[in-house]
Amino acid sequence: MLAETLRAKQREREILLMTHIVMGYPSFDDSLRVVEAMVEAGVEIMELQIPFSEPIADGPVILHANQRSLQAGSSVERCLAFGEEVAKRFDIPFLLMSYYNILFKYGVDAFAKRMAEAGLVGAIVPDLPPEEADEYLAAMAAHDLAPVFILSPSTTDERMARITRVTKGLVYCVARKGVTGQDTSFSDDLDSYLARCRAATDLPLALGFGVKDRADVDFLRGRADLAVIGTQTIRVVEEQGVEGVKPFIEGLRPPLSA
Amino acid sequence: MLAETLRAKQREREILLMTHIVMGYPSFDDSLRVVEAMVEAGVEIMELQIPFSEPIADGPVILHANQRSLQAGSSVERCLAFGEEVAKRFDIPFLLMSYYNILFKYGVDAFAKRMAEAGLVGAIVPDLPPEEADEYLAAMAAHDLAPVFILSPSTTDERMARITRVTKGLVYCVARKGVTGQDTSFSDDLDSYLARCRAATDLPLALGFGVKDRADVDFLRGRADLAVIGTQTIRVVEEQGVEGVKPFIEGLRPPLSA
Amino acid sequence: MPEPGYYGQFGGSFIPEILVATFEELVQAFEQAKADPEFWNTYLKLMGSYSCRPTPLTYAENLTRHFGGARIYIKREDLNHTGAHKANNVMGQGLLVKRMGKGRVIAETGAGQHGVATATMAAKFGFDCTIYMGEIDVQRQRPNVFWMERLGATVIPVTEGTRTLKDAINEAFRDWVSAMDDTHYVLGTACGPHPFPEMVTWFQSIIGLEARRQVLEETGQLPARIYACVGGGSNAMGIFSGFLDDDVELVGVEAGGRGLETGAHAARLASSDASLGVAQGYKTFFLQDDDGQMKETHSVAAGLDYVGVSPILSHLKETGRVRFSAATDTEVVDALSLTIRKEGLIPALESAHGFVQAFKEAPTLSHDDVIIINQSGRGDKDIFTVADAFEDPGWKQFIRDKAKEYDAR
Amino acid sequence: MPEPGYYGQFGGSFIPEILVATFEELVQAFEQAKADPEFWNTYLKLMGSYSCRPTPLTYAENLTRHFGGARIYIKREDLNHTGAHKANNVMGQGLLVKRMGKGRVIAETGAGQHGVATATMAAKFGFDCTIYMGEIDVQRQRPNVFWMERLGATVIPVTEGTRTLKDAINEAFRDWVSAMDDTHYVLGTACGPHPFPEMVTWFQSIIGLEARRQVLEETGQLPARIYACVGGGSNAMGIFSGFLDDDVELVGVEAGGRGLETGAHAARLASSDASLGVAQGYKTFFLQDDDGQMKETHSVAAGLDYVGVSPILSHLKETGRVRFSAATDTEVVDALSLTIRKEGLIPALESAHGFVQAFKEAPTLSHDDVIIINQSGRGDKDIFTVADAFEDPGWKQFIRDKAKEYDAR
Ligand SMILES: Cc1ncc(COP(=O)(O)O)c(C=O)c1O
Ligand SMILES: Cc1ncc(COP(=O)(O)O)c(C=O)c1O
Repeated sequence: MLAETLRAKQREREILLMTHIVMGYPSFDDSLRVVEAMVEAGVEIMELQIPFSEPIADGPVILHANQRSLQAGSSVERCLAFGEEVAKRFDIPFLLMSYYNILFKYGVDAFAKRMAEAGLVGAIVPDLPPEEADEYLAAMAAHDLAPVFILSPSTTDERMARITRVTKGLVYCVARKGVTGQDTSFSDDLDSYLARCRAATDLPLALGFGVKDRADVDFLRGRADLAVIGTQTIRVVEEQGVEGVKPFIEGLRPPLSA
Repeated sequence: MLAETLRAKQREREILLMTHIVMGYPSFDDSLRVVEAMVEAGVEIMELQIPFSEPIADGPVILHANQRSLQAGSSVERCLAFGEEVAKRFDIPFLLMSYYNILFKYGVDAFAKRMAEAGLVGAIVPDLPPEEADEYLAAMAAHDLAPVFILSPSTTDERMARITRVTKGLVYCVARKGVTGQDTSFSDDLDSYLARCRAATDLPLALGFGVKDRADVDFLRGRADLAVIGTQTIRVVEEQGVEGVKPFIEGLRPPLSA
Repeated sequence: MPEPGYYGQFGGSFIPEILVATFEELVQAFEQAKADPEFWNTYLKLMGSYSCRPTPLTYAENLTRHFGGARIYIKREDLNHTGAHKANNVMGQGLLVKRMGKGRVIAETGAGQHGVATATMAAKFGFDCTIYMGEIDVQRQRPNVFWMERLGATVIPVTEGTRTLKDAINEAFRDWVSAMDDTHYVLGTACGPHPFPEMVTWFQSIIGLEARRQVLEETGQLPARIYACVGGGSNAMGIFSGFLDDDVELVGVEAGGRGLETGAHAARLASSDASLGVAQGYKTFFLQDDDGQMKETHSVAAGLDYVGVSPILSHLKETGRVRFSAATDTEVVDALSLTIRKEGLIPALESAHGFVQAFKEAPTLSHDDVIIINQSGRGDKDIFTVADAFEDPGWKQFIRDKAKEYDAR
Repeated sequence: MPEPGYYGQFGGSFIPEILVATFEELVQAFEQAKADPEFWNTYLKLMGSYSCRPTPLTYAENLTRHFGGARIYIKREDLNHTGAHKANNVMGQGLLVKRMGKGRVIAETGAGQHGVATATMAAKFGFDCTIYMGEIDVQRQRPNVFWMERLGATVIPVTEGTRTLKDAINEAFRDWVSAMDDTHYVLGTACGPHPFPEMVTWFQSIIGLEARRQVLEETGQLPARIYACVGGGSNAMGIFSGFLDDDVELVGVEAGGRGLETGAHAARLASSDASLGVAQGYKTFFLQDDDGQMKETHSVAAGLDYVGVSPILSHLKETGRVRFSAATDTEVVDALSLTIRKEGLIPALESAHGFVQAFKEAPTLSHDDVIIINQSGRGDKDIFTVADAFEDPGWKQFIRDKAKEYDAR
């Protein structure tokens, strides 16, 4: 379902944008305004991260946002309520993103049920490999949610097949080694990696880690289906305030009418 | 010769006094005035200590005097000159007291020669047991000086015999374990120890370590031939100045005319 | 048939996809090393010639007399090179790194003990070395930072989170996902994703193998009980390994901190404050809130001050094979004090936790019984902490004078 | 036929009469112990179960490669309990004290190493213990004072003289002459009146006996040269003892301090500044002035900062059996630094003196040659001195912060 939604949008735009926020950073009010600005700027899909105290796969910028959000008192329940609010208010699909312990402590099935009720469409759990995901897959399936798994350049073809078999909605392809928020060199290596991903699945491919400006997005056109803007929007908010978000996002692609 | 001198003095006084100073403490001028006061107060014989940086057999008071004298710049040569001066000026016998290294560095024979020239009558070297003393004994004999050795309560009868065999002038009996300057309990134990010393030699017995007042001296009368006043005169000088010396010494025995 | 890396419901490997290939390589290298008797021989030889293995099993005659019960023996991991059992693990992993052909190692450290051990191993093997250490620990454990730097390691203070051990672990993972081609992450305890719990336990099992041989040689009998402190669980698993199949009671002692009732502790298995969770790559009991966020922990012993615990120990708790208790900071300082005075041994604050429980139980056993305490490390590395715990005025004056001396220059 | 206690013209027993009986008793007890093979066995057993003997002989592969000459082996006395070879001596004397039925021990200490070792032995054997330590050393070496006190010893600061090691020795003698009935003076090195030089050497010879066996086992050959630092001379005599009858060159390395030409050093045998003298109960080379007063000495390593030297070494210098050299403070810090980085070993500042000379000579030897350096102790005890030597700013800031923390409370 999510996959179809995205494919439909791709009829208008060759490359889609998926953006990311850490809920409650710097505040839930700001988070809401950021989502609003992103939707207005034409973002096709968003990841909403529930902060976790041990975000091992995130780089310093998102890590910091996780910590501040928690310090400001954000709870899992508050984040889910926020997800529900934006899902009702804005007409794009929203994915939850968090570490597995958040789901596990909540109860994986209860968590999925709550997500579905909230109108969220799926989840990305970066520390949950398919091998450990039986319970999660069952819960996501039971509630018609898309479990989005991750591929990396070091993932073998065999393993890509295995991972994409259980993935729904889209496949998240990390561009390189490392954590979120570092520069990625968009090069031939990336090309052949994305070709391998493409061969493994018919699902839309979202490329993440290090996409930060129009040049990067241009490069991805024709190679990936979605460009994921994570760390860079947090930086924009930190440097220019919420006002900076819309122009930044709009600047990533040529205007629709063009 | 020294022994005879002392025996002769004992005809006037049952118990003789041997006093002790550290040369150059607090200054050579003061040392001279202390000697003067002691001689005037009737002391029969004196020990002049050449300070040494490592006086292991001395307690805190004399140790301190050694250190201060050295810090004030006293040299072995200056001490020997001082000895010569007092030996010429005052009509009592003077013994040198020091640790063996002072003699050894000077050259043991040269040292003895210099002592003899200076008019000193003998020496006490507390860290030189007879077993190590061949060279010293030869030098002292060659220059007609009295090597005064020490007995202690833990010295066996056999060893007492051996030590007194090489001793000349007088025998120095330490009253107890420990270093100079601590209290000694003048008791029956002391009595039997002194009896053992007496049995070992015909030489006059000087009892040292802890003799500090008239009661102590009274106790020794008839038991020893000389009472050694060491630490206590240094204390008197420190507390009352040189002026205190004469009254202190005079108070140790009944007046001669009595 | 449990999956590899699982101990009952505990363990597993919850890692970002980017690390999967690295872990596969590591698992393979480890399996090959285990299957190759030459590897273990090389390891034994290294530990015998570079560290001081076998470490002695010391009869604590005075403590035995003092408590008037069981005969107390102490396994002397404090005599290892760098002063703790951590050496066993790092040297073992060092050999594995050589086998894998990598040239750089990274590690987390809390107390600094594992950091110094890793930096030492790196110097010996000629590896580049980066150590992650919470900013607070960098401040508290400066002596160890100093030595790590002298050993050629780069020490990176971690300024996020609670700025202590768990955050250093996160940071090490972040480094690793960026540099796994040439880098091995030398995890310091029997925690983390598979194969770390098993691998660290394997290297540390040298303690238990020696101890079993030694206690039989020395006393002709097996011990009634064995006590070991539990931070991540590596020294405990190390000594327990030698006795799992024996009729020997195994006792793990966690940090009771200011008392279990205060919440300021690090007792994951001895208190009911912890719950099952998944973090830092593995599933075990964590001290976490209802949302699954990790809590701050407390212990006088930096090396026990950690939110998780070895999944193997969680399993052994669940099966009842290992009993757990906790020792408070105050009890620890008292036991340390007594051990120093009675035996001339200075256990690390961590190790002293094991002593506390042993001292409570020794009088209730008979002189026919033998007990072993694992002295995982030496305490003289902890002088800043120990002097503070004893509130030593002479020490404080010394530090003040030293500071003045530095200010004057 | 030389008198007992004499080594050529050196040695002897220049003691106050009051101590003669005590020394006779000690000589007798020592002679009996030497004649009784059970005594040595008990000693070996104690050192094997309480300390970590035999200590390893470690091949320094990286240093060997670095210097490209002789193969460098390191005898690891740093792995002893309490961190230095001092343990060998004190535990041996402890057994002797038990044999003599005494209940109290006293000792001098400079760096604090021997004081901690003695206090440890006293705790283990249940003896009362008093340690004399120069006031300046008490200030400089506070960590060791702290541990001695924790071990139950009374530490008495010596306020006379240079307020360092030699004055502590004098003070210990003063205590002894007052209390010899129940007290044994545990002299810390191969100096002092007979039987100390011989007795301390005997206990320390365990180093050389082990090293000889180990080097033959490991390399099949005897070493070309052996290097050891020389303070009083006990660790040097300890390792040399095993090779005196072999065709092995023995090299003692003294403290060159700020350079022999500056006078600020402690080189008694490697410089021409010392002369024959008699002090502290024995005859040897002393750093003294023309009057026979002892001079102030200087070394970055407190344990080498002493005016006298073992009479046995003076004799071995005179016979040409041992060669002597000196290492300056700067050379020592450099050698320490290199050794830490290349091998992950942290020699004590004292021990690092031996490394300096070995590093100078290793390149001139062939790879067929083996040399051994005696690493008499570990350097982490010296952090205050080492951090100062390295002028480490992070360390200074840490101390300042710590002082502020104490002021605030
Ligand atoms: C001496 C010592 N013991 C114990 C521990 C705790 O670790 P583990 O439970 O892995 O043995 C540490 C950790 O730093 C330590 O330094
Ligand atoms: C580690 C170490 N090495 C050497 C020495 C010097 O003593 P010796 O020459 O007796 O071995 C000391 C003395 O404190 C020491 O602590």
